[in-house]
Amino acid sequence: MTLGAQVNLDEYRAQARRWLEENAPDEVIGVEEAKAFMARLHDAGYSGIGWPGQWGGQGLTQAEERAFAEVARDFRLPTAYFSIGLGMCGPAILDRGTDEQRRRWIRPLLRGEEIWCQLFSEPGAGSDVAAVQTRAVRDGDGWVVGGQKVWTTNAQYATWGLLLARTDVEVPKHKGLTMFAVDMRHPGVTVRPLRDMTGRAHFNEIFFDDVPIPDSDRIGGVNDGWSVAVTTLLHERLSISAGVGMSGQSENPASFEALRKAVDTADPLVRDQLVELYIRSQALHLFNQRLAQETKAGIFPGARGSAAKLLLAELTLFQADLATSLVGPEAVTGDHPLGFALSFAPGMALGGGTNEIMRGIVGDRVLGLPPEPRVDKTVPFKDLKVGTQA
Amino acid sequence: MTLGAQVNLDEYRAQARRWLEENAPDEVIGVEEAKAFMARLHDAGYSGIGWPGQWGGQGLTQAEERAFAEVARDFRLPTAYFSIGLGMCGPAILDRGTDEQRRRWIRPLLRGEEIWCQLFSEPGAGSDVAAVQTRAVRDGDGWVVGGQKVWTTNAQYATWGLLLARTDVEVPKHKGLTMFAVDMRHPGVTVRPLRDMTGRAHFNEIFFDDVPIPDSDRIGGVNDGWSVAVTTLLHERLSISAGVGMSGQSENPASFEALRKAVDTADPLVRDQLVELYIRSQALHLFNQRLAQETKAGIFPGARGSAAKLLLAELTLFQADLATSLVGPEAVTGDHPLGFALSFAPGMALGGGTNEIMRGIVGDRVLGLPPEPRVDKTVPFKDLKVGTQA
Amino acid sequence: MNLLLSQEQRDLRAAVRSFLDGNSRPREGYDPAVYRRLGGELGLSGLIVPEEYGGAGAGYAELAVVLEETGAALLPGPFLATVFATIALTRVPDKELLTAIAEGRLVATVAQPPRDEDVRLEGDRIAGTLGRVLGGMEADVLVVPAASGDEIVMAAVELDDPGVSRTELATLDITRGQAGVRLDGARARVLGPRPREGILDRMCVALAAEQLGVMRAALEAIVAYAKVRAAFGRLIGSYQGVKFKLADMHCQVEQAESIVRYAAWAADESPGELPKAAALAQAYVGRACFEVARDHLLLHGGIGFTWEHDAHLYYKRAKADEVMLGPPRVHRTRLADLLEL
Amino acid sequence: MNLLLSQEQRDLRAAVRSFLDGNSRPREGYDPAVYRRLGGELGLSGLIVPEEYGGAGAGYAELAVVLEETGAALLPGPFLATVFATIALTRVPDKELLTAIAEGRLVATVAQPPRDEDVRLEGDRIAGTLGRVLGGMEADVLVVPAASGDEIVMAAVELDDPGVSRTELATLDITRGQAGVRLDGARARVLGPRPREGILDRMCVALAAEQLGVMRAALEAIVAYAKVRAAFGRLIGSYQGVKFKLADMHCQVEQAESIVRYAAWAADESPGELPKAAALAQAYVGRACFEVARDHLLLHGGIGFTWEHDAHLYYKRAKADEVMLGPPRVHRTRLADLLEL
Repeated sequence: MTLGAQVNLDEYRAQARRWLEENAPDEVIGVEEAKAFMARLHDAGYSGIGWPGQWGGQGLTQAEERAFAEVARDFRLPTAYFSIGLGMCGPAILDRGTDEQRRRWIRPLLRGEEIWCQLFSEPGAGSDVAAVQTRAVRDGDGWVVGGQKVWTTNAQYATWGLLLARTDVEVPKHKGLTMFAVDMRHPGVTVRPLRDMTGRAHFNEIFFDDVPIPDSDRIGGVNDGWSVAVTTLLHERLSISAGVGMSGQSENPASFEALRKAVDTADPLVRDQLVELYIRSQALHLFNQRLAQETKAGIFPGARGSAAKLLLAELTLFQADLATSLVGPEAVTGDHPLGFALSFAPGMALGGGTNEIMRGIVGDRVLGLPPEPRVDKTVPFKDLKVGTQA
Repeated sequence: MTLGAQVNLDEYRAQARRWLEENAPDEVIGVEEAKAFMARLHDAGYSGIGWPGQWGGQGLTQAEERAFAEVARDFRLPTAYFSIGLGMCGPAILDRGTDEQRRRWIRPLLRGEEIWCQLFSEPGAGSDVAAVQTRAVRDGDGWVVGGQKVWTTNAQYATWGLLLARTDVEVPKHKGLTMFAVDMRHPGVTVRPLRDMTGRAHFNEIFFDDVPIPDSDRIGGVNDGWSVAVTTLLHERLSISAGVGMSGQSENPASFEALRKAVDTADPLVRDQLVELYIRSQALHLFNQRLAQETKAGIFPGARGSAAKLLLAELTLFQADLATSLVGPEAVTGDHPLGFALSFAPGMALGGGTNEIMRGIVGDRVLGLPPEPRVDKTVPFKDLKVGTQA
Repeated sequence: MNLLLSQEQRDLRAAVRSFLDGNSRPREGYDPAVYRRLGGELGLSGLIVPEEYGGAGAGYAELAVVLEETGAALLPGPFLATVFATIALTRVPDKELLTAIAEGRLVATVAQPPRDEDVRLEGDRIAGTLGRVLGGMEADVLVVPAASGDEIVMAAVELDDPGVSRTELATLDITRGQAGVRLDGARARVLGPRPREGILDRMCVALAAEQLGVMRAALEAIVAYAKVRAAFGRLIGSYQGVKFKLADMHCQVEQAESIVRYAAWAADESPGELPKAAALAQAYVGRACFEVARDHLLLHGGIGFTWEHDAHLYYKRAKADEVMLGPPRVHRTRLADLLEL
Repeated sequence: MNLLLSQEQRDLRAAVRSFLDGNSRPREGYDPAVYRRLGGELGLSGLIVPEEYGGAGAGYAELAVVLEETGAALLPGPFLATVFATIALTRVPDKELLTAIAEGRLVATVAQPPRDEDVRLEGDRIAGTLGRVLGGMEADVLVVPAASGDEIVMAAVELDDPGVSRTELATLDITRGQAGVRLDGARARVLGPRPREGILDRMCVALAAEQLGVMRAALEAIVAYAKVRAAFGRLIGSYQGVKFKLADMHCQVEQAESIVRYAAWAADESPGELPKAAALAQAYVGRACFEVARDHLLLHGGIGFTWEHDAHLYYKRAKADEVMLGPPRVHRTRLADLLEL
């Protein structure tokens, strides 16, 4: 990067900060207000900063995109509603959609007019995403979909869903999948909140009952859906690992900083357990910092990001467990925030790839170890063991 | 058990104690003295107590065998030289040998006249014992052996070796093995001490260079060696798990009792680490006690003994690591006993089945989990990946 | 030392297990009808009540067998609370209360105030605040140590006394309620001076037995699932990543069972060993139970994170149990003291 | 904060790595010829010696790069001892000694007596006993704090002085010797008052860099073996039981590298952060290094238990390093103090 570019970037940052100071909401806002904010953000040139201008992006570079993201951390932007679209579906459409699809979907996505959700996971296809059983069957010029998806974020707000469906059961599982955009407002689509172990509904289940999809809403080739899914999941992993370093540890009641205020450090055993938590937190924090610096320097972390995700999942559970043990009986009664932290903690190890999946990725792709013998790559899907066996 | 039997057993115990008080050596003795002692032990009726009388045993029951073993714990019997013969080779010959073989080998074994060693492991076949590459080739009426064995205890004293050799490479690995007794004094047999990571030689390597074996020394059928090996290993596992409860923790400088005297417990962190060691030691000790009580009550522990072996291996390493960390720089200089303990500790996790093998046994046989897909059960041995690939 | 179950104890286990299978509905809360049958048909309410008070006079070995099963079934309601109160009452025997418990007529609980002087007794009136009382909403009677003049006595308070106010607490473990209890001049009956020792140790043993049941059942659940759930075309139990973890969990259960049997034996037969055995039981089993429950939840994958699946009930029970008698370090420190470290 | 290596640092790493490959023979002990080339061709002896004393004046970031490689290659002999002495000497600069080190003419070491008063200086004569001195048999000069009247000074002692007696110690880590050193009125030179702080922190950083190299090389060795060793007809690296453990070890190496880069950066650029970073480095990296070395040995199976295989050299070096600057709890306690817990 030249000195001139650096100066420009500093100026860009300063402008962004001024705009955000004037426009960013002071508090958490609802979905309609959030959509209106996204439109203003887009008008101001801060939505889709690095996305191609011809489809509605701002046509700038990753440098500006990152600069804005850094500044934006100091504000409460209502981006959660749009995160799936911005982080996964949009990039997948840019990569693999037709020009017509890009024209149709990217600008409304960037302006917050249309919210997207991602429809991959099923009750029988979690870690093993390619085992999806939701069927899309040819029907005249189009398709008809039936089946069930699960763990879907933002489905209650979504206009569109990026749907991975099985279109051929006679071929091995990776080879019979196709990707679609599905209209979430169709009456055959039922969105039901899924209560998780915290007692709250952070996700949804989706049921498809003969939902028609025109062939023009197919993304990528027929039976080429797996490669589109891989592209999409790559974007997901990137956005998770980019988020790892800044994930709101400061708001976690089980974090080192929160916990040191909550417990009596006069007890040397408590003190040493806090030291252990500090060590583990710092070890991961510095690893994330290093990955971020590498990314900034143009070194793509690749599968090493899975190591960071695995470590984050382990730390999240470790600290919630430790904190409740240190605080004792109080922590498990009266809606204590640590009780919630303990209930929520396993989510980090289960969402975005289990710890086992992460260890496999690190072993295979980072260390280059020989693969597990696979029985599922050659068998026709209809003959494969899938999901839970009766 | 009837009351009468109990009374007799108490009397048996008392007699055994009297005999041992008069005859057991006061100190560690050499191999020739040990052989002489075994002859006296046999004459007195205490060698091969539960073994059939017709082949040289005493023809009593497991009850007397156990009663004697309990009493014998208070004495220093020189049984280490004979442990492989008594614990593995002898039982295998009783189970699978011909009457002629039993007649030939059992009595000299029980009288200490002939020492046995076991020749299964090879550099390329440790965990995967069935992958042995040592060949036995038909030669007239007999066989000729070539190859290498490793990790052999007592080979330097042995007259006989129980040898697992490959007799057919055209069939899958388990199906081309045959068991033999090999004369360890033959000039084609070279016994070389194997220095382990402690710097001492607790084991040997054995090289076979065209060593002839008469067919009458074959134990079990041709190509039926694997089933003989399984029988033998079952006896090994039993003798390891029976020994687990009484393994000389009192002599281990890293044990809780030894360590509490060696470190300053005024430091609360040291104190808590000792508590951790106490907890783990007691947990395993009580598990071993429970297994022993079950065995005594006629409940065969089976594969659950592998859990005890795994836990012992982990505890052995844990405590050596903990002890050296607690004691600090002193522990790693000047031939400190904890330095030796740390060097010896991995042996428990590597001998008699690695931790991975033990976890597999517990998973498969105790929990009944589905097996790993096997690629090695159908391929002819000559086409199989074995040992270390160039 | 005896670490094995007798035939009678195995029969007891089978009876309790078979009854709870179908009658324990963890999400539906305390069901007095189920408790009546537990006390009546199975005679569990009076299990450790001495025979002179109408109980079965059984030992901790039998109690451990029962609590292992109630733990495994996540039996909801104040069963453990009444067991705790019974333990206290066997140390300051009270005919009225013990008889009522033995007959299954009385739900009781026990609580320890933060400091001994926090609950005070003047004449027959008691005052003080107890932040968390196990089964406090369901119990009829509370047994509590109270400062009376210079000494500490054990007192019994009827919880429907107008001088008592109770507040239901939210609990992480939804199968078992707790209450905040305020005593404001309620009528109390002195049972006797507080025993020097023995109550907490026996509560530790009882709790460890329940924890053993929780971890055993959690392991069984995930082992069963690993035999039917497929991923990448194979049953997940065939992957070493899953299998080896399950094997380690089995090792923890084996050790926990050995410790529980030992601690129960010590409570029955070797009181001198009891304090150390009890502290060991809480220090090992409490932690192991949570670890097994945690890993059993994680190995279930996404479905284990749902409210509808029972995995989180075990996970939360395990954590609530782990800290019930104080944070783990309390038991470790006690163990260090007893070992004279 | 900078956690990345510059191009120059990567070049340095490549040069050191390529030199050590073949020139580091861990079992053959100290080879002065190899050290001469390390000091000469590669200029490593004077790496952190300030330029005014003829050194390269490089920082801890560069030193860490070098020590990672000497650790990975298990370079035998007194390299780390001389680095430690150089660290001390940069805090009480001495032209004669620093110049000699920079020119590769001098092997030095440093030791801390159990208590400050255990080594006493009277005039130019020094007395006291040092139980364990790293590289004590090979070193020409010992730098040691000594009590002189009321103050503690840093003193330098030539180890061939007739007032010095040295005894070679058996060491668990056979690649690196230690000696017991008795000072019995040997001639000593005062370098200056003992600096208040800064020496031990920098030694912690240096040692952590070596530990990073040890664990990295251990992981590389077992990963390579897992790709060629077969059991049950498959390469062992394809089993999740092995693969998952290797993945966890990789995570430890990634975190250790991050901490070492941070601690080295703090030593160079942010002295205020150094004490905490140094204690963190020893607390995390020391433990992680041993765990990785231990698991790398175990995963080798039987061959890893043999004297001929190098696995035990890594295992023993890792343990010796873990306790070199005091048992692990010392660093944890220091961290707690610095965090004001």
